[in-house]
Amino acid sequence: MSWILPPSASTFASDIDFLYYVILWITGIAFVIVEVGLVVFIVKYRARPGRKAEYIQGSTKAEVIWTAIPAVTVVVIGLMSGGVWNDVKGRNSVPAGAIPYGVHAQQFEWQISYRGPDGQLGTGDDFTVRNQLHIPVNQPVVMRLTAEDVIHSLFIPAFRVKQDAMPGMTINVWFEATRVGEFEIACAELCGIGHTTMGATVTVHTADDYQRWLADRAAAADR
Amino acid sequence: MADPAMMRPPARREIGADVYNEKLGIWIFLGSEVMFFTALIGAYIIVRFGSPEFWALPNQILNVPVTAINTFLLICSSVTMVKAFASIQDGDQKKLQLYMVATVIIGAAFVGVQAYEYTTLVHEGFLPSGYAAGSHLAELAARGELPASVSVYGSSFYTMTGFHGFHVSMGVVCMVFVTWKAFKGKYTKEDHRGVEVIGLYWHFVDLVWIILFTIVYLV
Amino acid sequence: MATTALPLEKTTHATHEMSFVRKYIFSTDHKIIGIQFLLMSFVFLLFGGLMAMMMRWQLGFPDQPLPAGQLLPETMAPGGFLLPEFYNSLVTMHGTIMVFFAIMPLLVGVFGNFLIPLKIGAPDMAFPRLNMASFWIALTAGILIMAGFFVEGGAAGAGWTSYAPLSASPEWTGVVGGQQLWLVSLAVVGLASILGATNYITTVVNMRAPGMTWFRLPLSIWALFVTAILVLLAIPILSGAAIMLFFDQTIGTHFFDPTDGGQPLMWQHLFWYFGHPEVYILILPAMGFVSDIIANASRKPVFGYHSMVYALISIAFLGWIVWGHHMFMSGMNPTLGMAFMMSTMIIAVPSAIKVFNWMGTMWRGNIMFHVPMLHSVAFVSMFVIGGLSGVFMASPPVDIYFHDTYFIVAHLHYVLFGGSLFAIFGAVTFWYPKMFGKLMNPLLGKIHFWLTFVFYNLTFFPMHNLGVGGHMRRIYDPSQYEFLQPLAPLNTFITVSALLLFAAQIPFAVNFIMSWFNGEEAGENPWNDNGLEWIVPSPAPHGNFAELPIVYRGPYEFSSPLVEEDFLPQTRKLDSDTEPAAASAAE
Amino acid sequence: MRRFLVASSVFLFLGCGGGDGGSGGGGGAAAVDPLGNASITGAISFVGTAPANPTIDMADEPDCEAKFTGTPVDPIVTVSDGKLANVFIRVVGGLPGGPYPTPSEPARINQDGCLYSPRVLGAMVGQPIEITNSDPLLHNIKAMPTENRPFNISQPRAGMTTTRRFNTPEVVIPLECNVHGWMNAYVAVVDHPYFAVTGADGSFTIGGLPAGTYQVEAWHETLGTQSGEVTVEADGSATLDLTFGG
Repeated sequence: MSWILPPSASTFASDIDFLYYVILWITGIAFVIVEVGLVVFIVKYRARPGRKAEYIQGSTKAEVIWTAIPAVTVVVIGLMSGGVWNDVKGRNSVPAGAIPYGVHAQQFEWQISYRGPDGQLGTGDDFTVRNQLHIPVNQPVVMRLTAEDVIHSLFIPAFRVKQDAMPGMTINVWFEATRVGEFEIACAELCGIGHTTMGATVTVHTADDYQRWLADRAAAADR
Repeated sequence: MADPAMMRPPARREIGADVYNEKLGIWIFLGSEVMFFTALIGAYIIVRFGSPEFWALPNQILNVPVTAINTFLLICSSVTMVKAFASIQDGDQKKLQLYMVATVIIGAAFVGVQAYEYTTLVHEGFLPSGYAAGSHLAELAARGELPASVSVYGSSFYTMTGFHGFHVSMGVVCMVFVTWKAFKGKYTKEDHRGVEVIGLYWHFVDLVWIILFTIVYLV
Repeated sequence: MATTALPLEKTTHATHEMSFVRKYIFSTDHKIIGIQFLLMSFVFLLFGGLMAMMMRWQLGFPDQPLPAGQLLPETMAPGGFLLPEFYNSLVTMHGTIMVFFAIMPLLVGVFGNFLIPLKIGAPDMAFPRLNMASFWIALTAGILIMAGFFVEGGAAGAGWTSYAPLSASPEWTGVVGGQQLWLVSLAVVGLASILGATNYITTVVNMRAPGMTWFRLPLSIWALFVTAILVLLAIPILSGAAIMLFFDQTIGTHFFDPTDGGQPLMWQHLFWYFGHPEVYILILPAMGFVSDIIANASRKPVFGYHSMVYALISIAFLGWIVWGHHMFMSGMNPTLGMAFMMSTMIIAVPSAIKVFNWMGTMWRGNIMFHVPMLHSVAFVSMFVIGGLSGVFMASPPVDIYFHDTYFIVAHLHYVLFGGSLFAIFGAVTFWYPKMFGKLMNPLLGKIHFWLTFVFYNLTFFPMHNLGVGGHMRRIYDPSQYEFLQPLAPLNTFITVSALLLFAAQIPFAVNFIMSWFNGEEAGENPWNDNGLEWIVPSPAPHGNFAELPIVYRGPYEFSSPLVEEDFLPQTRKLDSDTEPAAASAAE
Repeated sequence: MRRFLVASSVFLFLGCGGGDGGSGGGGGAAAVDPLGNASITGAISFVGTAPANPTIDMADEPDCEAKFTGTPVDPIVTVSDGKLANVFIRVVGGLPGGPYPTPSEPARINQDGCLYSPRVLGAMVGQPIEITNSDPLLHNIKAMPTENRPFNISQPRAGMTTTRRFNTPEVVIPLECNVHGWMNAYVAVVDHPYFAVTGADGSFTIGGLPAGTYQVEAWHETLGTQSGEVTVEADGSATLDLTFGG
């Protein structure tokens, strides 16, 4: 029964988490005010014999106040959200120099393509690994997300990454991992019978380990 | 049936719309129809802008002159419908019958021409799924004289015109009923709600066709 | 009651010598049709609930066979273990059944039919036969959609949202006829809804009794009227989309097929362009009923009646420009996402106004806690949770994490169950006397309320926490993921609560049936309410009003200083009242 | 696809109830009465260099990987000592007219170690095809026929079996698992019992034939088809060797 988000491991995760906690506090306070108010009213104004309710039609002043407060609050939340949104998903948010990977979703696998020795994605020397994404730490990476058959959704909880893979579209998803380790990838959009099994792992390496892994894999692909 | 009050809003009620229930009802229902065709036309616009290479030029596959004549027919039927309504407003039963029959015939003719158009197009190889394999049009496409695929073009064309045709057919069926009642003398100068209601529907269907003809055949 | 006796207009209800079939089966009486919708919806509510129980069992006890699951055929649950394809069908059908065949007919079909003519002082709907057709068409659609379970490949399995291309080809789901039945059924039930909405709007506009001006309409009627407009304009969008998808499946069109020029994202736009107004279709009538009941129980006028009406209307307008917030992760242009975020934030405001106004209504009241009021207070407190949890998803960056997780499942159930269904229980209890002439048993009612309230919260509140843990929705087996394994005990807890919540509905069912036969006689006005429905006998007779009711005031004149009693019926003429113009209008 | 769509059209749903795609037809025929006692035997050879089979990365499925000693290989072209396995051989001409009784004994295919076993399965029209999952994880089985009704079903647990039938002859119907994209199998459905699949040694036997001259066709998933003609005496045996590759 935790309201704490699981540990994060990407650069923008803290911004998203901060926004979440801001909203959690605001809505939490609103929740307490309303529910406590309800309970107080229930107790205080419960029917008692011989008493008559006060004949009140309304109060413009009160209504203006409780229209304005929520309105201002949601607009503030909106403005805060807008900035983070633009940084994470905006059209020009992908950092220059991010390492590209091809992530091709299909029922019910993630086919992840890596650049070959020529340093270009989408050329003949690329190699593809099923359900395994290996990336270097502290280095922006960008997934060129595509789908083979139906809509899938690339969900990496620890990185606070989620993006639908839409057949017929290529969508760029960028992030920068901040911790070395293994993290899970899940499919978040119902994609058929095997939806539940459509998981994968992302392994975050140190820069050296990453180069070593890449060389091993490239060699294996050559064989 | 001949109660003159029937052409007015229900008596001793708060004034809402200053029309009788059936007329208000058909206006409301047509609001729903507008949204239905909005969905179809909206989908057409999205698909067409998304995949313009699937569209042939207006005259390449569709027979625009024949459909233009058909459009003219449908407009004529709106005119006869207006005439029918005007006749019964004057209490002229004979003219009402005459114009209702004319509207039914022209409406049915429209559906007939559309059926003929569909048959011809299918015969040439234009299907809701695109070209029929091995058809005349598929050969033209293979020679590069037509778009390589017209799949979504076919899909939009048949869905939009088909649903309009369905509406016209339903209208004709209802009008046959109204005409039958007209021959039995059920409509009077004082109460001719059925004629007015079917007329409103008919003009709506006509209007939709003019929009569809423009965007499907001419653009 | 000093009303001027006026003859009623001619109605078809003049004769009471109708056969049983004409009177109760193919009835054109709005009250009978309302009750027909009520019984139909309860059956579908049961179906939908059973589907939810099966899903919960799979999530809570994945290693144990479903009790009595052996009774299900091999294609659904061999050995009592649910198959993933059957689970997907359950996910899909639970959502669809609950939205289109339980909540929507309960709110709109039942109470729209039952309340509108009674509350506005009309003898029946404007088009009684259309009304009857609407019910039978809806029932046909319900049978069609359930038939999906009995055809090869099983029922539709692409989610209640049926995103293309998953839903567009049997190749992707293994579902063959079920998806097509689903689409046909939605188009058919859409027709029923459109006919119903046409009827409601015409009736409210044209059939109001003399003196029942727009701003004397009860909020329940305002809500139903606004809802009818939303139904009228939103449902045809779904019908159009469903027909296109049906053609994609059957005659080979390519609207949603990305490999041949189609646009899968278009389905989402069409679906949610319908779908967000639909969300308000599912809550606005509930807000209306609750407004009526809270005012009645607090013995006070509704606080800020006019702003309540304007809030309804503004929700109805804003509801059309927020659909994109369902699609933040869909690949839609992120700039568009910003626009949808702002409109979504704004639409929270009228909902907030309504909540505060309900509280204002209770403030300084003299609150009776009859069973309808218990449900209404629960509605307000649960709707608040559902509304506040919506703010998380409305913020696109936070939605990155919460999209398609159990957080959204919790959110939507707080609105649809905590909101709509509590209001429905309240409304059924409140208007039961007028439907059947008997009161529902208050003790059973309270038992049902408290059990439901407790287990409802134990079921759905922890789903927020599942969502915070990242638990995806619509997954068959969360144990596949390591990060979800710590949540397994919570899943089991939710399942147990859900089973108890299901069992807690038994007192309601017993109460509903027993009271029908043995309930206490209700009398005309058991709740001392002001509405027009309470001046006629219970159950309300054919044709409703023996004489034309004339309305002198709004519906919420409780504890008025003008009279001794704490209520003042809309038709009671005080010396200071003048006859409305329409009452004396020429024949 | 068209057949699929037409057959599944909503208006027909009443006519096609039942889970497993139709009746067994002649289900009572326990033992097939042979028309004769002649047989065709032979071996399928492969000449030249066999293309290398790809290895499978099963790192994600430890339960399957554990069933292999070395690196799992996708057995697309399996050649040992010049003999080719997984070739489907059937008589295509010269048979007396049917119909032939349908065996009630099922043809079996197993999912074991995230591979299909056998990779190529022959079955008669209407014969039950029993699909088993021996892995403790979810497989889905997607059949993609063109003449028969497709299906896409799942088996989430070890030991599950599902029985299906195909009612129209079709050589061949691909099966695949989408959870494990490498998993492919082929079911060949014919309307007579005169067919065989080569074993690891490339050999096959088609028995129970009456005397006659028969056209025989051999099919392999990547190498195409080869055909031959052979004459057998009553109660005799004839040899037919075919060669792929080169």
